[in-house]
Amino acid sequence: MSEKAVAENTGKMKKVFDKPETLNDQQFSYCPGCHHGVINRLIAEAIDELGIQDTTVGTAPVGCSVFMYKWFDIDVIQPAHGRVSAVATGAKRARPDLTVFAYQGDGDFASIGTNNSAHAANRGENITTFFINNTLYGMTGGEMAPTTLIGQKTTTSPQGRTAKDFGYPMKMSEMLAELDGPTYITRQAVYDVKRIDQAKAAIKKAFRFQMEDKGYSLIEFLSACPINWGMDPAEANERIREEVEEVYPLGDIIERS
Amino acid sequence: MSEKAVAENTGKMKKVFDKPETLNDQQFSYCPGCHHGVINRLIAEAIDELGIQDTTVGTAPVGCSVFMYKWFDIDVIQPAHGRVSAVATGAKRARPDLTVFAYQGDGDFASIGTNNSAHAANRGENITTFFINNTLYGMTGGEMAPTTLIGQKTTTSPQGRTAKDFGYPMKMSEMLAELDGPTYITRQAVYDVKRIDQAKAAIKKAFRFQMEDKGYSLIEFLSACPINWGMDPAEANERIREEVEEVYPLGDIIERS
Amino acid sequence: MDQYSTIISGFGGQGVILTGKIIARTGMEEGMEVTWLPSYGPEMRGGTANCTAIISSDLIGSPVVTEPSSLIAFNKPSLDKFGSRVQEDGLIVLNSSLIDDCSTAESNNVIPLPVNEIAKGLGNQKVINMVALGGWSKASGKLSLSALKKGMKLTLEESGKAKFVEINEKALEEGYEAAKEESLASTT
Amino acid sequence: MDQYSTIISGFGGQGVILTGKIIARTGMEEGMEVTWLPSYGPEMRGGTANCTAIISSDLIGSPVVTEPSSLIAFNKPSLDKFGSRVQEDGLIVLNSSLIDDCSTAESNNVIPLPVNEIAKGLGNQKVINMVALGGWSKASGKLSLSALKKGMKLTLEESGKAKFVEINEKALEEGYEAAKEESLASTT
Amino acid sequence: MGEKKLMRGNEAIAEAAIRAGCRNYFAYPITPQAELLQWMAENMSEQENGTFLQAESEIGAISMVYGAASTGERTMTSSSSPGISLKQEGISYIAGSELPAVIVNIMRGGPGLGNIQPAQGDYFQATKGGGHGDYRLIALAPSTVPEAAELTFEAFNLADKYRNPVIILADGMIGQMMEPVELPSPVDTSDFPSKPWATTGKNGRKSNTIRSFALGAEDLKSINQDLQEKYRKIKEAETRYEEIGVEDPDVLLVAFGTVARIARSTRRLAKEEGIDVGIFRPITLWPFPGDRLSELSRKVDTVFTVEMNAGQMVEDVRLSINSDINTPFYGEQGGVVPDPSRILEEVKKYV
Amino acid sequence: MGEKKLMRGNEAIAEAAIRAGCRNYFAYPITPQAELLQWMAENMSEQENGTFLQAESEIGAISMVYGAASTGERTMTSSSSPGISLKQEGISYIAGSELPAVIVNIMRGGPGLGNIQPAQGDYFQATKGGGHGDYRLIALAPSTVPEAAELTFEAFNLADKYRNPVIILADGMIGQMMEPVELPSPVDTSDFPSKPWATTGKNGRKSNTIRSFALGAEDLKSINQDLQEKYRKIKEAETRYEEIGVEDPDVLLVAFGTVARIARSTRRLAKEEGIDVGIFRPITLWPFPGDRLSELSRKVDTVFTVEMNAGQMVEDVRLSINSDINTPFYGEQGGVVPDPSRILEEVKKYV
Amino acid sequence: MPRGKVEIDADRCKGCGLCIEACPQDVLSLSDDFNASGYNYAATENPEDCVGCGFCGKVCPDVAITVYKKQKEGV
Amino acid sequence: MPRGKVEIDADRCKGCGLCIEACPQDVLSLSDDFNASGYNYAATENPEDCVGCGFCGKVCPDVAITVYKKQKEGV
Ligand SMILES: Cc1ncc(C[n+]2csc(CCOP(=O)(O)OP(=O)(O)O)c2C)c(N)n1
Ligand SMILES: Cc1ncc(C[n+]2csc(CCOP(=O)(O)OP(=O)(O)O)c2C)c(N)n1
Ligand code: SF4
Ligand code: SF4
Ligand code: SF4
Ligand code: SF4
Ligand code: SF4
Ligand code: SF4
Ligand SMILES: [Mg+2]
Ligand SMILES: [Mg+2]
Repeated sequence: MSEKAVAENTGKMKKVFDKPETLNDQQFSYCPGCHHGVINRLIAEAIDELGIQDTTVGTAPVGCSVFMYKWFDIDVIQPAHGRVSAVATGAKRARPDLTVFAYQGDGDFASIGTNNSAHAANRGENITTFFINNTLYGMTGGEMAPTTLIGQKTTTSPQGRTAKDFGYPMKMSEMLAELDGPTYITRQAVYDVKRIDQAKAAIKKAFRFQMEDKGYSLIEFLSACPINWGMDPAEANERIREEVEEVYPLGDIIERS
Repeated sequence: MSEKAVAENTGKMKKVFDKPETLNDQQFSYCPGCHHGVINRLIAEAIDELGIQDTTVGTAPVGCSVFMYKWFDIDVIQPAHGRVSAVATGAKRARPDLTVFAYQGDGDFASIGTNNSAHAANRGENITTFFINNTLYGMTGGEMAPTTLIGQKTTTSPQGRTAKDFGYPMKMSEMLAELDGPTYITRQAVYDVKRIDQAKAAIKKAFRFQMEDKGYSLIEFLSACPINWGMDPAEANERIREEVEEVYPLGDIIERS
Repeated sequence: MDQYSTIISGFGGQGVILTGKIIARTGMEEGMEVTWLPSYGPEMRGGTANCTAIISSDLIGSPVVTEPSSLIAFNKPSLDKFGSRVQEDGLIVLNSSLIDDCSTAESNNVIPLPVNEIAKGLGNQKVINMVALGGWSKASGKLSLSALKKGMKLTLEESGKAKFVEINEKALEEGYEAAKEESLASTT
Repeated sequence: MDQYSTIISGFGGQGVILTGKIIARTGMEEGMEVTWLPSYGPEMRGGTANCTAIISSDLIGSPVVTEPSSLIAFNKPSLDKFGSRVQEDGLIVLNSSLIDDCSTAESNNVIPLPVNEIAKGLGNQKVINMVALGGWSKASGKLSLSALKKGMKLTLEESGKAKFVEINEKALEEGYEAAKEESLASTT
Repeated sequence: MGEKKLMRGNEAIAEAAIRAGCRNYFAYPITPQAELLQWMAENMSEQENGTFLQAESEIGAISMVYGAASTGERTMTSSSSPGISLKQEGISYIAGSELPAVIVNIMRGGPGLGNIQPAQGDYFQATKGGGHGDYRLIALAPSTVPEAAELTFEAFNLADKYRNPVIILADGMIGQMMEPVELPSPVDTSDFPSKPWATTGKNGRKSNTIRSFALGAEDLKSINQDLQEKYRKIKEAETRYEEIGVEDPDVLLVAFGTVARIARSTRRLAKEEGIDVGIFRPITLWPFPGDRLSELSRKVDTVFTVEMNAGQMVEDVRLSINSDINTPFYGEQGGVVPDPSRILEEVKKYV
Repeated sequence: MGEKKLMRGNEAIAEAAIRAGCRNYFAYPITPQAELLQWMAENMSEQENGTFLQAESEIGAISMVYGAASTGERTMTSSSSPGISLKQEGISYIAGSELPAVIVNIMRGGPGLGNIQPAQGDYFQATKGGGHGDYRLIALAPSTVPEAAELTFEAFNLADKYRNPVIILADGMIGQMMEPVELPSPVDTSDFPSKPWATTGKNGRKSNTIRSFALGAEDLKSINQDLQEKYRKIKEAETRYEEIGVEDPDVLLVAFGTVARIARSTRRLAKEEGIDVGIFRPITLWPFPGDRLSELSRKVDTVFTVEMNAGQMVEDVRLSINSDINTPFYGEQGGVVPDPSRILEEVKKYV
Repeated sequence: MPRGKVEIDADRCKGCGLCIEACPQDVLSLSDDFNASGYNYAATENPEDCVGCGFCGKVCPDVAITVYKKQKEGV
Repeated sequence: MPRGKVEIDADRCKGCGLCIEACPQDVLSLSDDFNASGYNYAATENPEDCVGCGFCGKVCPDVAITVYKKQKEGV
């Protein structure tokens, strides 16, 4: 709930929930029921509440969130596919006074960009990374990602992913937690109100760590892609709870300070 | 000790140790006391003893081992810097009947090639990877690697590596062990006879796993680079025992079957 | 006939892509030169999808068409985008279930069909595209109903959807009939 | 003097690179145009290292020299590689401590110096290069002993090795003296 | 030749590759070539020893190609512009190591992320070498879907024959559009010539090495000379083009790929206005059919180049012909496909 | 201008960058440019807000450049041929996003791993676009160590002025050799023009975006048109070259970088034999000084191009001048540095 | 008088239905009408039951909902 | 008669000294001579003490050592 909004009243009614200021009026381009939208809004709310809209630079991935610059009313850099962590590193190193976040899909963060992701983590870059794991490539039409579950059908695993041919769902968060660089790694979901509230708290914590110069934070989100999962939005939520969480359990993985 | 050699006698003396057949007469181009040489020989001995010289294809990195094709009497592919795991993947996928190994320095495997390394591991590619961790870039003149120890002086960390600026010694083996793909991950050293014997046993085990179609093996070697460490070979051995092992403990990390 | 081009446009999910493929497939079966070109990529997401099918007696140069011979428009944005580009005396088949304001060029031959209602009558909203295609067949006269039925059948069978052939045949027929009446109406 | 080029060659660790730099540095101090070009990369490992220093009154075109005016050879492979390329009437300073077979072109002015022994005499094997450079100074006459001393001093100071200046001065002097005798010997 | 099928360009290329005996395909998804991966995902695993592997990245894919091609097996990767840029180091290695491999670029609008619409902005990259060093790809530019299939099939033969990478340079329009295709019959892979250079395990023979490395300058020079010699041979034997109405045209129009088929529409429109527009269509962009173009250019005052870029092939056109002849250029960029009538307008300025 | 120092080319470039106000340097080691990193490692951290970061890869480095340059700060990366190939996608993005940045390529022998000796095989890549799409780098080719420093310094000004990446195209010889250098005095970074487009936090103003993306074809076309317009301006204002004895030479020799300085030795040798060899040295490889070359070419029968590659710049030479003039080419490859007398031998065939 | 109130921006709404699932009071349902993008958007069927809990707003992926809540006296 | 014997290929040896460190019998030492590559190579100073344990060979990074061992009777 956007705390900023608390002041306004309509008659005896008070506005208790509204679009955060860090979002402008542009409509999202996401499909119906896509969790990118929820996550975008939570990040915007966190920025509002921390009062850092003027000093935040976001980096948006090539992926369904490529249009982020359209609806976030902050400065945004739009890097090449997979390079978001490295680009965020460059921006933060050049201007340590800015709050820099990296927003990355699983194709971006965990496939083509694994090298840049892992080394930003290992160096403990003082950035905040949002890693949106929807178990496939949304934008390009639903291909297999390293995070795709075993048995999951995608356009490039039409018979369902097999471990033998394509390996295992890649646990980036657990993997990166083995490194000494990261300060905070957590896995969140946004399929219900409780998870949404927790996710937002995690986002704020991660931003705060950056503002306190504490180093690298990673928030992985289990995210629904109803259209490419071939499900309606409610079913997609259900799939996360029932199947995806089984492979990628929610919760904090490390927190060091 | 090369078992193949057991048969030959000189007078009453029997040859008990000799250059393995898989090596030809070319001299190594390594510096005096460099462990690459020991590791090369152990691999050649393992190939001899497993009788797979005719069916093995090696992939050599850009790095001090770039000349491997000169002294290994097996077919060798010489890929681009960092791409060894992916190239080995391609060769093995095309010809699953061959035994394919990837030989990679720490710059190769753990820096520029992290993406390819991690994904070959995650897919559980049925290849054998030798990862030579000498805590810096040997060939190019001793630059810092992701594996460089904190405080270690290199040409690109002239004041010694600091975690703040350059992050932490990267524990590739531990990191990759978090993935479900790998079958066998172990860390070995070759600074004394006992370690050398253990290392060779590990090499043979890894090759055997591949021959049994069991999937991805990784052997990390703590390797001395006397010239760039500014030490004589004996001191360099000592450094591994005293300092490097502290950060990168020896032993098996995972073994699944 | 030299070359006859059709743009089919609507929301994602309205069967736009398949409609175009069936035109091309049918043309091919009839021995014509054909091309089919979709709009593609993320702009399809939540927006309009469209494709262009050309049938021709000669080799087809550009598969891109700025001024189509005909348009099948399933929704208002589609009509807005392409309506004005249709050639003089060209054909516009439009979905009158979703489009109220049918302001198009006078010179066009406009066939409004309530495809959603007709499809509802058939018990399957998914066949609105075949209803429209049936109408297009009648109004354009470029591919016969029976040829389209065959083309549709082949197309569905090849993508493993043979079980939908029957209902789609029905839809083609109903659209064809409705267009008959509609052209009658517009001439009276 | 138009242009005077020197190739310095030996094993890694024999101070080849530094010797060339000191020639260039000294030339620069003397107001000449100079270039210095090393061989580089992994072939240096365990093999021969070499570099080329050119001093000239005019702008220097190519810093690569196929036929050097002079050669300082610290070991046999170096002499084998470069000896035959030295210009007619050119100078060869060679390390007679390591090179027995001094078969070089007759037309060359050859100065064999037992630099290892001389350096041993000075109590520091690291200065064999300055011994040779002293000899080169005498035999070539291109840069005076005092100029080289200054150039060496500046070079060492700039790389934080000021404490070695003294011993290296000694080595330059001894080399210079040894070459005197050697040239004497070769003329008698 | 088999039956006629209505296929997308991307699908036709994929299927032609399989029929050409390609059994190793490594790629990373990107629009507008995603259907190529999808086709391979569905059909490659049904082939004996067929490998479809979605790589971790385009660099992973081109490296896997390097490894698979080293074993002598027919191998392919595909991508679109930004992904092809990522492969440049790998392509330079493949060319330097003289490995046969087929690379497909379904070009889109650039530079940078650009967009996913058809474009021809990667002509320079494909023909002059986007990677480092002196090397050449054989660059084939189909202008229809059936030709895309045909050239892909042929690409594998050329690659094997010359031990050289071949690039299929098409664009989003050809990748996405459907046309009727008559597919070639599958080759008998046991007919392939032997590849004694391949790393297949030494098995009795002298050991083989695949590399693009020669520390000594003279060694690397001689490797380069061999490469240049090979390129000369390819130039002589493999240059291809198509000509339409080039006997005595008013204007000679030069275009490749998608633009060349649009030029056909322009030619028709022009005829209606009494203008004779000849079309010269390079099929091999490298080797560029400059000699033939030079010949043809002697009959005209104007050689007009049209591309979907800011002027790339036009340099090869100008290099080929006498500088006295007019060589205007018209280009569209950013995914805009030039209109036949717009081209005619431009052409008319020169008649 | 400060004191004279004896410096390696790599060091001089690094120090000149620092003095030009570059405070962000990201790179990955590679021979023969390793000393550039080393100099930065030692000296950048002593600068206020100075960042030296050894990236995980060349792709990491160019991406960090993208990020740092987006904030408007002066930023550089350096590498050698294979590493530069890896940066091609990133370079296309930087050009497409109109970010100022300096890229140094200390070229070595190719293709593939090649070797580490000096070469000029990346001319095409640097001047025609090794990445995808239509874009241009300003390409500066120093031929001495002092000039390498000077052009590096200047590169940052050009990059800022045009919001365009600038590449310093040198080779292993220039990177490795030492010459006396007079370094420029450090700039006052507070004098830099403001960069209202940079992503520095919106802080009251409208929010900024750095991107190379435009989904609509017409949008991307207009971005491309703006780019082309900018390139025209750069061509007009920034073309640079050096001429030596071009008044009435027997042969006009065209060469850049290392070869141009070797050509000076050739000129001297030729003079001894009574032959007058003029030298035309492009300093900006892009924009190529074709107009001036065209003028000069009218006075001679032969314009002779020498390069350390198989013939790359020679295409721009030929494109610039009338096809009636002889335009022979002589090239060395693989790290072989051409000998002054060998060049003369070739030249003599045309006098 | 209801304890809460929601405003739904019908043009932003994509008819995903998640707000409907999330509402503990069954206030919301999808309309039969299409909006400009062709979606059946969400609307308040039982506005009087709204308690202003904000759940619908929180789960909405398209930020289409504004929520009001009746304030306690004196606040 | 010694129980073992080693042959050192002086041209392959790079004088690293690791064999000397590894030898339990102090058989080996570096020669004062240089080989063709400029290294002081390893040589057997006390050949009679060699037990043929092979340690020197195993630690040698340049495969410069061949080791022989006296065989037990009857084997
Ligand atoms: C170098 C490069 N390779 C591939 C692409 C094509 N591409 C665009 S987005 C994307 C993946 C999107 O998946 P993900 O990162 O998981 O984001 P999502 O859309 O699922 O949120 C790919 C492969 C590209 N633009 N650039
Ligand atoms: C793309 C590319 N980048 C950089 C280099 C330069 N390079 C050659 S070897 C090497 C690193 C060697 O270090 P490592 O992999 O640790 O092997 P080592 O020599 O230490 O055994 C580098 C950076 C290259 N050849 N190619
Ligand atoms: S494709 Fe999937 S991830 Fe992308 S916007 Fe649609 S639902 Fe969201
Ligand atoms: S530089 Fe180091 S790793 Fe390379 S050969 Fe020498 S000692 Fe070995
Ligand atoms: S505020 Fe609560 S009660 Fe009211 S509509 Fe939303 S979810 Fe339902
Ligand atoms: S959650 Fe939002 S987008 Fe979905 S139906 Fe409700 S209001 Fe519409
Ligand atoms: S075999 Fe054993 S005892 Fe003999 S020299 Fe070698 S290490 Fe010493
Ligand atoms: S270990 Fe080998 S290389 Fe080292 S000194 Fe002994 S024999 Fe020589
Ligand atoms: Mg995804
Ligand atoms: Mg290393």
